[in-house]
Amino acid sequence: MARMNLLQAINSALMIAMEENEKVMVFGEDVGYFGGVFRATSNLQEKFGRGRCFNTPLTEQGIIGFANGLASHGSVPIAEIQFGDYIFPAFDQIVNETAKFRYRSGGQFSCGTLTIRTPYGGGIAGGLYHSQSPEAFFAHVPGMKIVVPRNPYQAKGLLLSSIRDDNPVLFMEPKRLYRAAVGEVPEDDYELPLGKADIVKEGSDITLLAWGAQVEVVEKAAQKAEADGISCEIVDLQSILPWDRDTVAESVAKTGRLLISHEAPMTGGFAGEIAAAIQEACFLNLESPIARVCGLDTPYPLAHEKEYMPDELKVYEAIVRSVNF
Amino acid sequence: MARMNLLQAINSALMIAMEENEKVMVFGEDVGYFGGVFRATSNLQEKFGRGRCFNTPLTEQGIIGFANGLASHGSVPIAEIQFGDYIFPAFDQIVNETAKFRYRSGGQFSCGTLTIRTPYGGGIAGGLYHSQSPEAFFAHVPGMKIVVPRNPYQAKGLLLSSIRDDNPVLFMEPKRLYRAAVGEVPEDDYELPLGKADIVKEGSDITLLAWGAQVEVVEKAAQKAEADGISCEIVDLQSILPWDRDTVAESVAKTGRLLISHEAPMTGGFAGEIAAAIQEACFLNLESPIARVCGLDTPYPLAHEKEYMPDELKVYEAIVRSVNF
Amino acid sequence: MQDRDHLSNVGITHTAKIIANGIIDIPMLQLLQADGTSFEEAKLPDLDQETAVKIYETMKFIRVLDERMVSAQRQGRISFYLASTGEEAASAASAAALEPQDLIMSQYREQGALAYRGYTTEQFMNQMFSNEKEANKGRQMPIHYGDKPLNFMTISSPLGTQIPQAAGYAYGQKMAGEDAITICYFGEGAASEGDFHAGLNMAAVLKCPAIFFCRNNGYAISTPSNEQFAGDGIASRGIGYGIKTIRVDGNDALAVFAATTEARKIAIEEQCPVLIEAMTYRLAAHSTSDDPTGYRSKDEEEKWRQKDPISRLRNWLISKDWLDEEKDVESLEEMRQDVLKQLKLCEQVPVCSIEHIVEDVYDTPPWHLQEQLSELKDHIRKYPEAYPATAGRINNG
Amino acid sequence: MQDRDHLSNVGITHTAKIIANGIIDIPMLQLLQADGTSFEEAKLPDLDQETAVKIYETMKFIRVLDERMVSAQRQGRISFYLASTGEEAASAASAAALEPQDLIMSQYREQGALAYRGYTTEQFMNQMFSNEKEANKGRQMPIHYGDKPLNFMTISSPLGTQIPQAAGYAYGQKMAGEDAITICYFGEGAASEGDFHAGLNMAAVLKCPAIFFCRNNGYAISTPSNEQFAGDGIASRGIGYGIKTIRVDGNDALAVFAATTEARKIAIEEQCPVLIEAMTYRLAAHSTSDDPTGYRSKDEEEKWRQKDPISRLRNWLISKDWLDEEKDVESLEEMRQDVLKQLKLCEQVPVCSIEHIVEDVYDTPPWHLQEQLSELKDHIRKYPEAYPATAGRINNG
Ligand SMILES: Cc1ncc(C[n+]2csc(CCOP(=O)(O)OP(=O)(O)O)c2C)c(N)n1
Ligand SMILES: Cc1ncc(C[n+]2csc(CCOP(=O)(O)OP(=O)(O)O)c2C)c(N)n1
Ligand SMILES: [Mg+2]
Ligand SMILES: [Mg+2]
Repeated sequence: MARMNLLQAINSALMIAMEENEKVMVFGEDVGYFGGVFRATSNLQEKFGRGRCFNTPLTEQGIIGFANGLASHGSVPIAEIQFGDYIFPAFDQIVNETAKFRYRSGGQFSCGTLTIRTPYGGGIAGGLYHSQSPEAFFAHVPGMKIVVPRNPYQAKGLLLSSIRDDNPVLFMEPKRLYRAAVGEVPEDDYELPLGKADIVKEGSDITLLAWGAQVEVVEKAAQKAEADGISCEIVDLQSILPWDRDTVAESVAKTGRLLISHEAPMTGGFAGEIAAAIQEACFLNLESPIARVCGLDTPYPLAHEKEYMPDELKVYEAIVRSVNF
Repeated sequence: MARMNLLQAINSALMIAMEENEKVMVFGEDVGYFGGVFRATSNLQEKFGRGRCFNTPLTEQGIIGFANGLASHGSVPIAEIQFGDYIFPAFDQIVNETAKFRYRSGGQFSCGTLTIRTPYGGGIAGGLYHSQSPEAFFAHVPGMKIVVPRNPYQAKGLLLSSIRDDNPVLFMEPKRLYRAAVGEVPEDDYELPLGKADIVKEGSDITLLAWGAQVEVVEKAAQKAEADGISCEIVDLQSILPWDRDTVAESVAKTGRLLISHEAPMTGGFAGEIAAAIQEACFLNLESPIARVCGLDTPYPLAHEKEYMPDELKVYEAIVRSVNF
Repeated sequence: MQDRDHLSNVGITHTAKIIANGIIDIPMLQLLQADGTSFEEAKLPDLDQETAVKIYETMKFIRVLDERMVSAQRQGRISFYLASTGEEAASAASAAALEPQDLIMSQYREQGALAYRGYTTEQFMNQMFSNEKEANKGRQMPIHYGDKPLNFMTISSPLGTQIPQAAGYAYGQKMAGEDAITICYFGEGAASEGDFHAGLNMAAVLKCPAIFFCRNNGYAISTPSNEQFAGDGIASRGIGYGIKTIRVDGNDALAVFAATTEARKIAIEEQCPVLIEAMTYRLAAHSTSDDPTGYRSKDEEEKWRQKDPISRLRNWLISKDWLDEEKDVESLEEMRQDVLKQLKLCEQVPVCSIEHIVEDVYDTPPWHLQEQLSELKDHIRKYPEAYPATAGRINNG
Repeated sequence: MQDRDHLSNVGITHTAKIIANGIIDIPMLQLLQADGTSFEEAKLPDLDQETAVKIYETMKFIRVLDERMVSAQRQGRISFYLASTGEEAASAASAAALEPQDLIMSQYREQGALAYRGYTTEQFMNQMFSNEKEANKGRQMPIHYGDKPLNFMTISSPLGTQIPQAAGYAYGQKMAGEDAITICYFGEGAASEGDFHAGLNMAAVLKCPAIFFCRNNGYAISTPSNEQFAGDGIASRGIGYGIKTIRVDGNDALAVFAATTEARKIAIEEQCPVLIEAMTYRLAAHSTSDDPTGYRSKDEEEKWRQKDPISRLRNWLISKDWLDEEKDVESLEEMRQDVLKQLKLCEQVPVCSIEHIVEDVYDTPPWHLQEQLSELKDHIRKYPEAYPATAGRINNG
């Protein structure tokens, strides 16, 4: 075990994957010699050469197009999109190509070996274009897996699983926690299962569901609520697609209440999908409406970032409202 | 009044808009001399000249980028994307640019005059890439409006409103109905309001909610259910964003049940958002879980299209299940 | 850290002269005249009789297939077709210059390349009837061929997406030390997509052993090439990317073969991309959904019919005594019979059983797809008459 | 229907010669030598003293602003900054060649163009403090300027998106019969985006009166231009699009002015696009988040410091007797004072009131945004200490 921040945990996973399999290649904007603008890919080029870790020209659609081809060849591409906000030029390559490659060819060809890494999320004074949380866009794309870790330990184990999983995975890294989240992480290889939610804390009155950096926020809100005598169960979804409905439903069957929180705008966000599925699965268990505490339905603002965010106070208020329904 | 099919109704709206305002320009792939692959833009170039109705090079990101610039200049662009399946290369221009133009500039500049027209939907043996219903992707984009007509009359009135509305509108045309849907349409100018759902048929036992070509499907299912003595209220949402929550909630408060049906894959589809919002608004009214009858969570298949579709039989079955819950 | 100087190769001028279009003229390689005799100055490629005849037979076969399937579509037997009439040399002769281990990524009008590789009439038919014998399991519209054993990547409809993919695939071949390249076909229309720019630039920078083969056939559906670009075709763009480039007469099978042979040699030896622009003409309608009389004249088409690549090659073969005219007529008839026979056989083959609807989305169907399948099967069992294609074979799983 | 012939301008060859890189060499226009004297053969542009001095003063001001704001960022007074050190001539001198009615679309390193247009120190500061006095309402990060009265389009971070937008805007100007063009700035890195390809090609085909101005400063963050493209810079791509093109020394204000003047003339008179590639060097770090010592040498930077565009122009002005050296030093100090003063004033200005959070998403806030605002206001009223920037001024609406 070693103390690592989230970036170091990711770097450690990349090192292990590249050492283990020479087909693994890491590329994207500035990931080469420089090691990435956040330094997640530090030392990879030095260690594995320019052939296996390299800068690409500045074109996200090109990066993912190239990665799709490389994956279909049987290589194992790990493509970085510098910010989640800049993944949209690659949307067609992901939605129409990556995700549909296997299906359209009857399993003859696939992009199963592909992993796309990208930092996402706000709270860093980044405004419209360095703060977005685009997971819901990809949650509507059959064929993709989406994974979001909440801390260094999850990050390393989930990233290793994502790289080795034979399906294309979008791996979203909460950049607010890159250096802020520090924890014990095994230096060796380990995996954490995809598609499984993690019960962070058990409780009996309400289930709080979040992922990535937002888990910390609901944890703080839960502490506040516990001081009022409300017992919160906290679930980290971890995988957005496919998501672990059964674990969530079991929790809600027990607590009778559900609150979902994410930073992305409410309308069309993934909380909507969860709420729809859980009201169906737990119709007779629910004691109050499923609550969503999310970003506002506006672009992500700068000067009003604090007001925009679904912070612990807003989550706390929603817990209280739900319990007092 | 004249009998028109859906294409003719759209053509008529375009004619009126171009006659009225010389700033209106229509462009896209093959929309010029040829009049579009579906012929929605027939005769526009002939009538208004190549400057105002023209072919573009084959680049969707370019078409929308160009349209954004033209809109921000104060012209009134109506851009066609040949198939909804090919809108994804323009995703960045729509999500990061069109939708955020006004907000990021504090209202100094905007793409408010832009209308994007695109045919969408299945049932035409189109397989993966001529069948998609991408509305949910855009429903998560604050700043956009999304409109889907169900028949020629709605198409003309809603399109004229969309063109004149001072917000960017994605206008999605159910291509299965282009020639199949025929009805009485005023030859003159008229508008139908954006953001308003339309109660197609009143009923008391369950609310059936759909949009575009799917309205016809739920209508057929409703007929079958009525034969069993189940009274169905049918609501056509018409505007996906912003959507008319109050009309839907009022209907559900009355009927106590809601079924939502769309062709797009279930997970992450817009039915999820509606279900989430309505379970909150109508928690105490709901007598059974909100049901979703949607496309499967797969790419849109060809050989199994019939099995994939949320057809009237599937909707009917879900109505019965909901009422017998 | 080595110092960089991005001006090291830049010359200096002191006069503000704007460079206009036309400073480079990229000529078109032509070896055969319209009547099939070769130009005097022409240096013909090293092409043996067997290969030459195979190219010719492939082109002939494709012409037969195209004609037959356009009719089949009109008869309502298949839903869609897309012919390559007039462009057969571009795809067949380029494929002939490749090795079997080279990967082919095609746009959709390169049935000639596929047939050259050995895709059988039956395989063509199975794909077009999207039946259960087809390797792609009938998931896409007709003409979206794909066959792994033949190293022919399954076609996808969104235009241009295969261009950066080809760069990536070729990079994989290079890193794996394979003696193989990737060829990527696309139209001059698709070359307007952003993916074209991304793909060619990446291939140049990352030195990917790929041939980018543009069929410039003058049209993208109804859009003529002068509304598609304002420069000197697609070839002139190669220069901007620093990619070795050649323009060739796409209706001249020998020229196409020569150019592609040379391009493959460079791609392998120098491990770098090469761009080929083949000038041709889409004599066919864009597809069976299209009617070109709406946007071009019969006269214009007629001029190009005179440049038919098949008769041009035939004449040359005859002049070389490599082709027997009588046998040629016989084999045409045989091809027609074969196509008709397979058409009739394959249209009888059922589509895949319903389980396949959720397969290949992921490596294995996750819980939600299993749930959806099981509901769907229950539903089909309840209403078998509504789902005739699958109800008959539904299992009890 | 006129017959088309897409081969009408194509020459013929009978030898399979692959065209390699380097067949065209695009020279770089240079008028001033490094010491500020002009080349003998150079034909200098028609540039009056007033304009020349204004260009110079703008460059000087930007240098001062950049230095001050980089420090301000280090002090934690602003969150982010991005300097244009070494590249001031490219933006200031090009803007000087335009008319006020021309629209400027910039990438983010063109504060010189904005200052030349008359954006005040106070406006710069208001933007960087995202306060309520700023025209964009503080919605974006520092340096995302935009000002409608100055015809300077609000900057957006996603790279390259403004390129097809510029084509569209220029098309609008043309259709409206305006005596105006659009200039679109971007870096050589951004030119790798698909939007670059789409934008330039559309501008060429649709004959849009726009200047596409590429600052090739050798780097895109850490990525040197030889990992960005393999061709002859960005200028060589213009040929491929059939766009008139010129390459210019971006550190030579006179050359930039001359090239842009000529480009604007062509764009207006011929109603067509022109591409300018200005060769320069990013002496600054990419932004305050960047540390270039991680990827390039001090030596390399030093070489470029010797080519400083400001001293080059200063020397020329002095040689023309258009600049008083003493006053030059004084005005530098005045600029510094002015910047410091405005910095101190503007950092006190509050941000917009909370109502603005839902404005400008649509023309008017729809029901769901009204609902969200009203809940938010209730929440802030309940926890005012948690939202100090807005709680103090919350109204009771
Ligand atoms: C991204 C995308 N946009 C639009 C289309 C619709 N479309 C299909 S073929 C075609 C024209 C292609 O022209 P070209 O590339 O020149 O090839 P050709 O048909 O001439 O062989 C268009 C616009 C598509 N398939 N994909
Ligand atoms: C679409 C997109 N991808 C990535 C980025 C992150 N990014 C910001 S600036 C930059 C480098 C730009 O280089 P260049 O265009 O050469 O301009 P310069 O900074 O040299 O002036 C990158 C990669 C972005 N802003 N937008
Ligand atoms: Mg073509
Ligand atoms: Mg640069």
